[in-house]
Amino acid sequence: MDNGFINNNPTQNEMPFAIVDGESFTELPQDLYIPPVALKVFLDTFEGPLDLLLYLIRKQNLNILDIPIAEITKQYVDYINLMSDLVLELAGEYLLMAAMLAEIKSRMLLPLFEEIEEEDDPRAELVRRLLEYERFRTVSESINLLKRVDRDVFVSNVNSDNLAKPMELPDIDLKDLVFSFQDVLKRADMFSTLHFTKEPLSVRERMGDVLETLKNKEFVEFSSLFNLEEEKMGLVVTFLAILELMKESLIEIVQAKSYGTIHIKALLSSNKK
Amino acid sequence: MNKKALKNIIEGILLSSFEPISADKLYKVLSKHNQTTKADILNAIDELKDDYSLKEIEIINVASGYRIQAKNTLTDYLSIIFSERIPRYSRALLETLSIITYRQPVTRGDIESIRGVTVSTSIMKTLTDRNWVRIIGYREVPGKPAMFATTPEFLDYFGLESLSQLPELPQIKEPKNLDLALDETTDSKKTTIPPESIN
Amino acid sequence: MNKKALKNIIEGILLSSFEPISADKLYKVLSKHNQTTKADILNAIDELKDDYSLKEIEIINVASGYRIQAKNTLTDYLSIIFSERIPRYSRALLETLSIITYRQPVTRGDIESIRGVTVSTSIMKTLTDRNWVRIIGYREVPGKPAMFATTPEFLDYFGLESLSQLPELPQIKEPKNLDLALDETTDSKKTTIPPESIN
Repeated sequence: MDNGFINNNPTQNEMPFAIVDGESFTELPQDLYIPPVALKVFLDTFEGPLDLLLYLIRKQNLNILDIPIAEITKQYVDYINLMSDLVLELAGEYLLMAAMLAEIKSRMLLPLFEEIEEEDDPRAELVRRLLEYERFRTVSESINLLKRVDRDVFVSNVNSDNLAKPMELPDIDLKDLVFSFQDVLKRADMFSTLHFTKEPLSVRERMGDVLETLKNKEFVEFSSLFNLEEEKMGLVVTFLAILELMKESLIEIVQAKSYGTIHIKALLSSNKK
Repeated sequence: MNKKALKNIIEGILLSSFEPISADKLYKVLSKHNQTTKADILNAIDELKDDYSLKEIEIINVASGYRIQAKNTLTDYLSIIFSERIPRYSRALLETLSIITYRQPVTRGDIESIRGVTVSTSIMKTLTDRNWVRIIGYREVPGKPAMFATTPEFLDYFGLESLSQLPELPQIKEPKNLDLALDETTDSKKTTIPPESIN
Repeated sequence: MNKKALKNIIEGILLSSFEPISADKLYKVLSKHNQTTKADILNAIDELKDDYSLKEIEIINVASGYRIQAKNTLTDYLSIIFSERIPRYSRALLETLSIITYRQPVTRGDIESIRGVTVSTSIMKTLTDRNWVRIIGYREVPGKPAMFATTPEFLDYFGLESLSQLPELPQIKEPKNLDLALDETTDSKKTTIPPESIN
């Protein structure tokens, strides 16, 4: 548990973070150089900036209550820079931590006047968070080692499919019903601010209209499906209806050549015997 | 390996598996750590079969191997236990039913425009099959869509006398308030809350 | 109902149920069809426990009731046979689960502030889908965030009867001590950190 990583198999030795060209990397090299492929895997190994910081601190056997902030900040930032150089996508949390470290460092550079000595050590908050996080990280390792079903414990699993058990229907709680309606209303509210619910034209309805127009015809010109007298919203609904019909494979859209006329054909009518 | 120990191990393995396990597989697994033969294994299974003759479980032989299953005599008990973990209705079904309840009579189109998604035919079928929802007429618009409403059985199911006893919605923002509202509906029927949405 | 018959039925029910069953539930199920008491049921379970002492199975008590499981001695065999169903969980999931366990009820925000990273939706979904974690209410602050807590199924999964059986959360140094330590650091700073290293 020296580096705090959980191995799936507790008896196994430290797992390599990455294997590149047959060589396995089990720890951060001293010069911070890691082949890019490995670095990506390395980053994935950490559960966030607190985890990375704890790793850097524990790896060097530093006292968490007495972090040499300058040194740790340097290492952390080197690491972050390296990853940005490689254009790896860095979670914002890592950059936030870099900023926090820089701030602590700068505050510690201030000359020590009497008043300031009365203040909390600038590192206090960081130390508190690191210690708190470490508690849960440690306990999660213990939980991972607990005997659990299907890994260490096998529960009796006698088959009773042979029995003719009456098919029971699910129950509903009145509460669930009311909650469901509240969810519906909440969502409807969201839509109404976007002015969707006011729209009287239904895409579904228009899909029916379009199919009706296509009925018993070979091909219909795409543009003829639109009623230009309708408002813009009506045209959009027609368009959405056509897309939806396409998605449901009820129609076929054909364009003979680029920029040529688009034709639409109902797939149902052609299948009819 | 002694007979009794072998029998107990085989029993433990078979009891842990929902799927049948073949004698070959048992042999493969057991012979790794023990001195045993296939004949020993078959013997042990026969003995187990005998042991179970007075029990409520039995070992049967199916195409892919042996499995232990519950005897028919357990049907009554197990059906009670299994019925308590029947799959729950989907959120889509609950929402559909809630819209029909609070906005009845509604057409499928109404439900779709409120929920923003298509109402599946199987949901409507489930609701009508359970006799919670029925068609009470057809709207006088093109297509004559069916209008759905809840049934008296639906009210019975929830122990309500009328729709007006349903909790009024705007009041309920907190689960706490809902409990309160539900208590009011079920306990003191005199406090009838006329939901403005139902008319 | 005679003792032996009762014992066999209870055994059959426990073996066939995928979830643990409490004595109350057994009583509910059994008393529907038979003359029996809760004491009879508890007696029968004790006798079963005795019967199993020489077998490779055992009855254990977890949060939601009794269950029959294979003894540890079978783990080697069973983990080979069922290797494909061994679940694996990420560190992120286990850390999230630990925070919910020891700090319940917690919001996603609480979890995020301890872990220092966003809690992924897929982790919360896995935890709720597995029924280890559920929403038990909403905190009375802006946004009304959901509060999560663990379920009895979570304890069942780890073979525990109550949360108190979980490993203890490591103690953090008292804030007083922390201040002290930091004071010491401040005092000795000139010697421990050479000025040139701060730049």
